[in-house]
Amino acid sequence: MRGDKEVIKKVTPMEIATYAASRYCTNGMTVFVGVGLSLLPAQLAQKTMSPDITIVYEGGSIGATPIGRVPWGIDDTVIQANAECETDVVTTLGCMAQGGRVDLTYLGAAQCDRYGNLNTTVRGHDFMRPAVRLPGSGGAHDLAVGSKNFLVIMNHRADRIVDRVDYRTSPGFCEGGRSRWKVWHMTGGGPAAVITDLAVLKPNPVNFELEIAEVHPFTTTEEVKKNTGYDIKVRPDVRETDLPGAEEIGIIREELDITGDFTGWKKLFKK
Amino acid sequence: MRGDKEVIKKVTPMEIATYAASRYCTNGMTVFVGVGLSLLPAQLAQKTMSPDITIVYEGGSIGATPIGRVPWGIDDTVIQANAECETDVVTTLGCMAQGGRVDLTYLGAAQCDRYGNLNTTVRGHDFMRPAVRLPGSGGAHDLAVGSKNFLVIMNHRADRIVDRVDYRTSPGFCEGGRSRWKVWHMTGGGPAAVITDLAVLKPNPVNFELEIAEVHPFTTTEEVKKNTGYDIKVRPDVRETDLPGAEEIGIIREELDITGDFTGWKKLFKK
Amino acid sequence: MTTKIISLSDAVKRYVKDRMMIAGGGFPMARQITVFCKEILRQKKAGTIQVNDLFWVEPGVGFGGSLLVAEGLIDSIISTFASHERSGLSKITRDSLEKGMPRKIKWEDETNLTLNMKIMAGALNVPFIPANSGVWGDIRTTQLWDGKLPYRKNILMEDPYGSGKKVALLQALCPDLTVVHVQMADAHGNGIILGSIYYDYWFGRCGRDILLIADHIVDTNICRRFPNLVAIPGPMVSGVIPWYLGAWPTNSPGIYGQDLEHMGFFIKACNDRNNLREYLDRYVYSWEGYDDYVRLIGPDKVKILEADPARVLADPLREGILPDGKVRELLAEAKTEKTEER
Amino acid sequence: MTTKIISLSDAVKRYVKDRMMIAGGGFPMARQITVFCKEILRQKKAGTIQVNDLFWVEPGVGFGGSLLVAEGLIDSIISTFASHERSGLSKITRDSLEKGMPRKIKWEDETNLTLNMKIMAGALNVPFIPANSGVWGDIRTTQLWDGKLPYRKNILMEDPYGSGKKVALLQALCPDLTVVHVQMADAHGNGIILGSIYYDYWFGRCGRDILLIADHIVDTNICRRFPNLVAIPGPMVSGVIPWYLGAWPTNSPGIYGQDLEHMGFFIKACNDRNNLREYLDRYVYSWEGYDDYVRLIGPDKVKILEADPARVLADPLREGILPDGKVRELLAEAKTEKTEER
Repeated sequence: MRGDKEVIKKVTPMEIATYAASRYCTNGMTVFVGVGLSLLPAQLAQKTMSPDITIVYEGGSIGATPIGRVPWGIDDTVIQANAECETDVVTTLGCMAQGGRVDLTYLGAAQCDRYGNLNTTVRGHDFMRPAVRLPGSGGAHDLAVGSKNFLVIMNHRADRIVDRVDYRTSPGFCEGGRSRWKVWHMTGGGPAAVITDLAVLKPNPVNFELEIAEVHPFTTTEEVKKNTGYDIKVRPDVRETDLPGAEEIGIIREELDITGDFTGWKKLFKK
Repeated sequence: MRGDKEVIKKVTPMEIATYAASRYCTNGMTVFVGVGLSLLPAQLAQKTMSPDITIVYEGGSIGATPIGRVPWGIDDTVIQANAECETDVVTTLGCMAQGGRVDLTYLGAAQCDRYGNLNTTVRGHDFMRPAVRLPGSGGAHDLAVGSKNFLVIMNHRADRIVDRVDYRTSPGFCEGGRSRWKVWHMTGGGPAAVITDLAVLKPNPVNFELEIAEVHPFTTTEEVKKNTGYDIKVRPDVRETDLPGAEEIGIIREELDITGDFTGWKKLFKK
Repeated sequence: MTTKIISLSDAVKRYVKDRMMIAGGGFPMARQITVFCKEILRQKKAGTIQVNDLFWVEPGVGFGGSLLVAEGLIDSIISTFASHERSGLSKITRDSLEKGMPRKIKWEDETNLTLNMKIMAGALNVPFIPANSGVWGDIRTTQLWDGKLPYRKNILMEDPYGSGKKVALLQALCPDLTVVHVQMADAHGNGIILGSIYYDYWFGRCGRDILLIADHIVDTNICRRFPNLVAIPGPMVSGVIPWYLGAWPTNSPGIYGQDLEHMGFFIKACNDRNNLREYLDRYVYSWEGYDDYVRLIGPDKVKILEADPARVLADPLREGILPDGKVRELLAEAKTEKTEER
Repeated sequence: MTTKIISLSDAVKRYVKDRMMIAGGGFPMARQITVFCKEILRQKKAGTIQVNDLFWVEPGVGFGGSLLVAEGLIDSIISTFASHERSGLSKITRDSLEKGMPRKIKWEDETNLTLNMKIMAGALNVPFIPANSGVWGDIRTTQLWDGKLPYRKNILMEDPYGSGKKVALLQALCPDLTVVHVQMADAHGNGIILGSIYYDYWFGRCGRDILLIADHIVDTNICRRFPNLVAIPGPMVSGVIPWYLGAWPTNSPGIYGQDLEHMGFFIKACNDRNNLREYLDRYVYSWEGYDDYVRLIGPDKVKILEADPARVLADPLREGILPDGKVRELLAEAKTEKTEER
């Protein structure tokens, strides 16, 4: 199926990203998810290769399998309706994330810098009077600090994958190198990858700068670089991102994103 | 009934102490109780003049009215059987006691010094190899620090009401004067009274040393002084301790201390 | 035991003061103290209370807080999140933060862990608490206060026990008034929460006064049967306000779901000042009393909201719900008692 | 999901190591991890584990801890209380503390709040936590450790935010192994506690490994019906040991009451070394397997203990209890999985 133009035409960039992100989820993991796009990969993994994961929502729901539809927020009653355990934010973000018991977290972001630091708070440099106010941290900062690893899922534009973020909401590799651990004493491992609608970026193991590791089939390294706000390096072993198979596509469209709001798959079929 | 020798003969010192202690409990109060003797006054108050109190056990039981018999410990199922709320020790001793939400606490003690500091840990001065090991603090220290006031109920002997305790388990007025608040920053008010089988001791409002405020009817100021391990002052307005009435005696013997284990009332009727 | 039941209007009259720090429980879409916020606005308009320049504490500024922002009652916010979940930020919050409309509000930025732990420190009555969050980044240093507010940002400290670890000391936060919407509460103030607890374990233990808004008043005997479901112990609570659907349009798991239709309507209304004015007139100011309030939601809508998948959570407790008549009696008693107190 | 069910003997074999720090949940008369302590002694005697010099953490050294003290397995204790409630101190604890019999144990003295908050700090993965308790008195300064143990006593500090308040910084404590007896747990590790929680909210969130001993294994669906009764979330837990009456002779509210008769018998036996030897031989070492263990308690006694006033607390959950046959199947599956892991 790889490279099959017919399949590529029928798969959206965000479906590719969802599939790529889902593959970081392996059996036995405790996984934190937010809403929207960040909700899909863990659910896709659970329904395919990794049924044995525990999904946690920071509000306190543990082991829930949302029923009826995709949740509108992490506090939606479709989540609350069948959680195994309901607890509080200090337990999820304090004892679990800060306590080093979270294996993987999915985070969204408005901006991401070369070291994987995230901005979800404001656009513009005056926090007092921002150009655009964004939602804010919520628990993202805490999960970025404490989760053993996290994945960022976001759109790839030159003003979003940048040299410096307008506001440093959540830590990636901080100032690069081993600063995350040596200077800032964080317990978690930082971003394992930044997965966008164009590419998969991964940290360089020495300076921890994000590099192009995978490029989605419908685009090119040059296009990814053009859409990146800093002089991003291309890994020597850069490769094409794996495409989801028919099973995964089926689950995404028929079970997880029925309306197409998140992955935009319905647009493929518009005449 | 006051001074009536027939009544005095029929009332035990610990019944007098229980009644005296119960009168500090007024409607609307949140009251912490331990077990044994310290359990009786609050229950007596609740069944007589102050039905509107909330009794808390530090293990987490709130609003329980033990059923069937006097509890064997604060973790007895007769307490758990009908509590309004079950929570944890950080809530009871942290949020409630340390948080300044406890009005009154009943504490027992093996030793009490002139400033109302209590020892419930060891007899002898070598903690590593004590002459006698006692149970220890449990939550007593925390309640002595945080409760708005506390009452001590104990036996009156020269080696128990002393100049210096062998081990400083729970703070009364610390080194006297306003040291409790000025030096040690405690939120609670300290011991309102020390109620023994002989007398009621209350703190001097200036130096906060315990003084004889009331003397039980069957004894004398001289006897109390003889049984005290420091040169205790007698208040100019010293008076005789009030005796419980027929109602209170009835409740103690028929409802609270049916076996007589705590107040020893059954001995009165031995031939 | 003296009842802690109090009517919504009496509670707002008695506990809400000018310039106070108020914390609201729930999460953006869940157990918001909506009706309490509406009553603050209503009484301010009616002149029964004088209130301005509130210092607002909330996990994410949701529906209730937004209404206060819209009417300019809030001076400062300490929060972590400013969005109605998938609906995104309302124009209300954006306008006030980006353009100072209707007034500029100060926003102290926190994370869900740091803010909740500050409340935890307040509940435990200790001046600070250490955390690993809030050490790095702009959240640590953003400091908007003018020195008048009793609040300062994180001091860093190395572990004095020699681990070499650096932590942020988070300053304790203890609101003047904390209000939490719960599914059920008894007259002693025991609050039962079903579904996610969010911040409300610690909110329910922190505040000079803590009020509960309860969809249902229950017999204390149901607390005695399920004492471990009582998330907020009675002795922490100053008053219990009975108000079915008090969290609407947000959810109260076990009782009703979120009203996504109304949320969409509201978000849309926010985009235009005239529409917003109309919305406020209708949904905040037009109604009088409980029956009117429910009529505004609409009986058909109520039925839809009650047919929620999480409704099963409350089933074992439903037998303890006091009938409306009994709740009205309790409210009448409370009224008498309060009058006698004066 | 992979089952976390593990047999008592496998759990002790796998998790109990020489010189480790073990925390035991419950309170002196409630939900003691009795059968776990017995199994440690049994396996040590059988030579299947090597274990000595344990560092024992418990709110009050109760029944289980006393057995370990009696057999000289404990080197150090951090605790607040050394008494079996109204029965007072057992001769075991007194002899070891007063006379060094059978060996001298080091006792680090805490209060119920300071010890629980140290565990809280451990759960939150911060190096210390401030408190108002532990500032004054001998508990603050008593410091028995020889420098080898990773534990130090309270450093005092003034509030850096300028309140002038002085607090004790309590050093975090995180046991190598925490064991909590719960009434019910499912195969995912969700632990349901009924009645007082004591330290177990924080014990259930703190420990390199956390094990539950459950009187009953329940279907996960009952957790989904009562998710707010799950006091210990599954992801915190490494293993669940099914053992009905595992807390005997202490209580497990909702399931059985305390066996005061047996406690009296035990306390009396402690007064004489020969009687104590006999007691240990019979109640710790004589039995083989679960049926034998229950036979030792006696079916009539079990009936009496089950007829407890707190039994109502578990009634709404009883339909979720898995039958013995199903639990045996789960244990057999666990055995196979564990074998395959090697």
